[in-house]
Amino acid sequence: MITHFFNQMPALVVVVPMLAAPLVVLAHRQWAAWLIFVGACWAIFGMAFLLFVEAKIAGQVSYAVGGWAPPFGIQLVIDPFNALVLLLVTGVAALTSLYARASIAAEIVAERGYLVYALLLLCIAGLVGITITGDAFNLFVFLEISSLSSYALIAMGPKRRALLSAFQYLIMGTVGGTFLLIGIGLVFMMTGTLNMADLASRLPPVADTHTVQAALAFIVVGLSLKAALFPLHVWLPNAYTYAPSVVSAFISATATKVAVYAVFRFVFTVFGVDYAFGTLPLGEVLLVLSAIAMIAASLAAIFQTDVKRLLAWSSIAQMGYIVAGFALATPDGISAGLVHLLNHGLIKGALFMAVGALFWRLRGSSINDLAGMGRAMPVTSAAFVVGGLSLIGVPATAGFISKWVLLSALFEAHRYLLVAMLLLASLLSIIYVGRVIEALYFRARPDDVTEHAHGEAPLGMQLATWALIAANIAIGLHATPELGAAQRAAAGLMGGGT
Amino acid sequence: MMDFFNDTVAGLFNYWIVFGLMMIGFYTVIAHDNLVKKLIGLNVFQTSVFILYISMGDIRGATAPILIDGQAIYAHPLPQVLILTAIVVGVSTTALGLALIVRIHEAYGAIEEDDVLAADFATQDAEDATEQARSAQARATEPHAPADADDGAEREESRPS
Amino acid sequence: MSDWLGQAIASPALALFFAALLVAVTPRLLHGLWLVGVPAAALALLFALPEGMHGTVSMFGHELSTLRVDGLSRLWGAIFLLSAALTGLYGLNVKDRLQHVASLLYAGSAVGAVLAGDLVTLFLFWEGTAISSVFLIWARRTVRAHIVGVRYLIIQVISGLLLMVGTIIHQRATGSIAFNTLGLDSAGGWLIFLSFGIKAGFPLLHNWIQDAYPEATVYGTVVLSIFTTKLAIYALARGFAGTDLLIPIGAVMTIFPLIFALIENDLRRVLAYCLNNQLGFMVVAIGIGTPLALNGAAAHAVAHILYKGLLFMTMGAVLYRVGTVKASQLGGLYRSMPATTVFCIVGAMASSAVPLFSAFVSKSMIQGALGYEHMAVVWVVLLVAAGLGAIVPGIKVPFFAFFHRDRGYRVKEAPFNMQLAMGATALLCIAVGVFPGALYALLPYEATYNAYTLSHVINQLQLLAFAALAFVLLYAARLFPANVRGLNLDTDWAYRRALPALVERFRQSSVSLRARVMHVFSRNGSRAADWLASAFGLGGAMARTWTTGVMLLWVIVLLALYLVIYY
Amino acid sequence: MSRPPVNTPRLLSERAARIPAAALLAVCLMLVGAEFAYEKHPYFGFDGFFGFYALVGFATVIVAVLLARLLRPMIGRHENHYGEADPGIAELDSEGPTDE
Repeated sequence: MITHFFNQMPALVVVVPMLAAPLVVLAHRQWAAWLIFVGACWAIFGMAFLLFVEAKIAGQVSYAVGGWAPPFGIQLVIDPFNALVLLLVTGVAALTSLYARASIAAEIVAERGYLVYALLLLCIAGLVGITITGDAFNLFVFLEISSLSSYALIAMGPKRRALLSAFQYLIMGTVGGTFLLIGIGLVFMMTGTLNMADLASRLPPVADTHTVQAALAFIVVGLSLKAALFPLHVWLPNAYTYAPSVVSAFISATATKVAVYAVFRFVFTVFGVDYAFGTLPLGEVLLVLSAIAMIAASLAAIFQTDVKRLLAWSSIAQMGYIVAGFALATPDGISAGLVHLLNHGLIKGALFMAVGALFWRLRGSSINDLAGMGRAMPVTSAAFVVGGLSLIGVPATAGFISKWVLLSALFEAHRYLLVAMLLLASLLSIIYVGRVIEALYFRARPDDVTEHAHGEAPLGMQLATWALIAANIAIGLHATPELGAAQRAAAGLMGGGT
Repeated sequence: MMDFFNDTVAGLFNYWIVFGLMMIGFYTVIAHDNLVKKLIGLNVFQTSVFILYISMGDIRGATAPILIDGQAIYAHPLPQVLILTAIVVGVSTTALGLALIVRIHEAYGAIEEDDVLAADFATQDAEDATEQARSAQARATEPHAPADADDGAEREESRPS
Repeated sequence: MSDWLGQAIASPALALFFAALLVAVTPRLLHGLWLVGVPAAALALLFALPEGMHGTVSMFGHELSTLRVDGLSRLWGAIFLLSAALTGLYGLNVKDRLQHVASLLYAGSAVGAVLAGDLVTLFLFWEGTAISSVFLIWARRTVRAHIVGVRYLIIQVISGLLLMVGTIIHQRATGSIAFNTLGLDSAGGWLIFLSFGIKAGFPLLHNWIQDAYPEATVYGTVVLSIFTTKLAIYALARGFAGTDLLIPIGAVMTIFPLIFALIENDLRRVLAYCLNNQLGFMVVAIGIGTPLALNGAAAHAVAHILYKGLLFMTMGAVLYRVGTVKASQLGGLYRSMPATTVFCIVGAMASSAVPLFSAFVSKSMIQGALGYEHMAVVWVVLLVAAGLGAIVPGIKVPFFAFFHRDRGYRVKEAPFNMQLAMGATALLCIAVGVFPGALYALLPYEATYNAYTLSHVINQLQLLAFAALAFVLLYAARLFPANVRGLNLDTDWAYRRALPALVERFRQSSVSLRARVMHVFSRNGSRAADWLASAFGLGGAMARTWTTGVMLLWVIVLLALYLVIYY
Repeated sequence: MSRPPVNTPRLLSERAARIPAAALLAVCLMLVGAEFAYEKHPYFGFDGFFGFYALVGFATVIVAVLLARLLRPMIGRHENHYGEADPGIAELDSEGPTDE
């Protein structure tokens, strides 16, 4: 029985949230819906952890969906690379489930609250599916599941601008998804297979054709859209700003990260390092774009008046960091990119959660709204400060570890210009984080809003926020396990891809 | 010349159609302001990809992948299965998009992107102005000279005039 | 795992961090215990630690040695902890928890940095000092303090980033992250040198000191004056002892800040300039690099922390009671604040290196080392600086604050705890001068020196007395620069004026470019025009929502880019 | 609270201030006189000349102060030069209240 459960775990990670979603809709009542949501999220987090351990021991866990052996059936694969991403997605989901109750109760009309849980579950199922699938077309399907649910989630935001943001995201996301579909179709045309491992072995003989080159271009552009890689980022600031707080927190921590994962899953595993970075100059293009992203988006963040939007712009800059790491295509670079992918998920999740808690209290998230909240909500404000420091990359936080390994990798690859860009961007991040901290602690509360602006956020929100903050600090203080895992993953990608 | 025509134009005519549809769809999404038209453009764009898939599964002289006596050659079934899934995705997207358009129309009274954006910009500008005014006010009311209230100073005021 | 815990917990730095936590959560009544008691206990702990490398921690692939106890680090750690206790006492009456937490974190980081056995640990604490100290400036809670704080933080973080990059390069080149003599042979060494140089206030890199220190709170400025710059001196002594380049750099540092100090009106800024000048003495000594010179640098750091801290404390007391430390508004305070006056005079005498006061026994070691090495020019420069140092801060600060023209302030004497702290520091300044043996015994290197030779005492007195005479004559002749309200330009002009002006000019030109682009496109009636035009604005382009069409245009552009590159 | 008149004794301008000044002069003379009483240990040679330290101390201050006086018009600016001064000061014209 137990071994049976273990054997089915890769499928269950996807199936549990997917089946929980209709359950939530059936349950309908707020608390019941929430309980199912919490149960499902923590269940898959637990399974993800077990899978992570299993993948670490065995090197790879493979599961044939429906018993159809790959390459004909759909295969789920958990290797050291995506096990980490899976852990991030399910971990953030588990914490989001704690956070969600109070936040949703405050921001969404009561009758529709359960729908948010259902949509979140679908989104989680989609993201988990993207992460662990070993089948190219299956990846597209999961991508669309997560995308469709996130369009709907964003549209549930309290302001009417959420609607247009969601619609624009829908157009962009669909175009991105369709590009991915075209790309997959083109490689399928050349090889007759959709299994990623099988693709990897069948592509080299036909790699010199324009079809395969075009396929790579379509896949990279399509997924870059989802990953908000500069200059395809424009949907992101609005989407994150106007979405409900819990959605911003979850999506910012996971969705773009998973998309980046998917880009590099294709590039490294399917097309291979030598092809994408040796034969074709993909690395150069990505490095240039990520360098621009770091600076331009950081500059934009400085000018924002809304903290959520500020964080959204900072996310775009940070995506530049992540992609820069991967695009180096060296073992150090990949592991640095992966480390920052995880750390940034934790940082941004924590920051958006903290802002959500402030929003819960204030009904607003402009920097002026936050003035003087350091005294009114000390715990939440402290969480924001620690998260902000991590975002800057202050020692003893996860952000510092990222910065360090990224810089090391860039030095190793002799990319001195990028080093300078990264340093400049981290200076810029001081300015925008500093603006928020200044408002929180060194400005007085405006007189007209004192009546309702006191007292901390509910326990669930604080717990989730601080759990992410604690993860940040834990990684900052003891990064060896994370680095080790990232290095194993990088080694797997470099070795397995070619 | 004829060979070229046969190979590249006539022989690949379905790909040309795919290409044409794709461009038409894309152009519609870019050029039209009306959100419904954008969605239609998106549909055309997606449909072109469906045809691309179907085309690649086709074999000259083959039938549909159904068991028929005496017919040994049939088209590759997998792309068709895939496209069934993709069509589902496309339909869902369209439904969701239309739902959003309905709500946009309720909220803004318009479904032209320019109008909606203009309304958003107006809100945004108003908000920016409010925020700037608030910042300015906060700056003005904040202590410039050190109040030193936090230093607990107990000054006997005796500054010379 | 368990053994590093045991050892790393024994770190005095952690003790201070723990104290910061206690201050944050316990009632105010107990703060005295944490602010004064914990640093004192940590001091005892420091001396209880055996010499050698402790606290080995494994962190992201590096073996860090977080606790290196040897002569040099122990001396620095000791003076840092001692002054942490003294400033804790000085700040006891401050009700603002934030300042206490920040100062303890700051002191802890500084001690941790001094005890760091490798560059990575050094960098970690180096950043710690930057981040924690800025709160002492922001805590003044004025608009200007916030702006100044951001400037300060950016410069500090630049120093940190240089150290980080330098460390990475150094580690790649040598395979080691040990923090020993680094030298200027490699790019990594240069970057680290520059990083230390920023914090040590090298000429042209110095201005953050004078910009930021006078804008912090009463308590904050005292704390700030102690740690960052002296930490940099320690780092230079550890990494770049005997680097010849330091000698001219230090020599310049000893003179030019004093000229600025002569015409500065804000007395805390005067002290900040003088602080810069005293750092020059230490930098020269490190550049010489002989055991005597390094001992001199260490001894002078100790003496300097005490008397400069004392001077900042007295000016803090004045600011606290009067509300200003502008020389043009002060005068005659000796009637109201007699004890503070006495302490200020003690600090001034110690700073001027009057025999029987602390700087006399330390500064003369540096002069002596220069003499033994026959560096005549630098020797004269330092002598000149010492003479001028008798005027600023030696005479200028106490004279204009407490004597001069009575401005009519009738204020209370400084609070008791401030007086206590100033009294204790003043006593230490005298004790070091009278019994130099105790200090010499703590010095890291083997070198004997006796400051109290008859000729040396008389020479020094001659120098100081005639400098004072010159001041009196100049003052009587009304040639001494009057105290005028205003500010003086320094290198900060570059980033406070020139850089913003440049940006503004760029923005202006881009706006006009934008207008031109608009013009061209509006004629053609293209839809993309709006976007292209706004893209040139700095804030505007990025802040606006784009239409879906424009977003998709970018998709096409990128796809085309890929395809073109691939084909 | 008693506020004495603002123009209380200024050093050197009043008789009371002359006493410390005279004392300082006396000390200086004594110190120069002491040159004869002890053996010098010059490092270089030029520092062994009669009254070398006295001369350096005196000349240094004179020269530095004159230099500073030259410097002030070049770098001295109004307190609100960077636009960061406290309100109230910003309105002051550049000739603020001075000593003399």
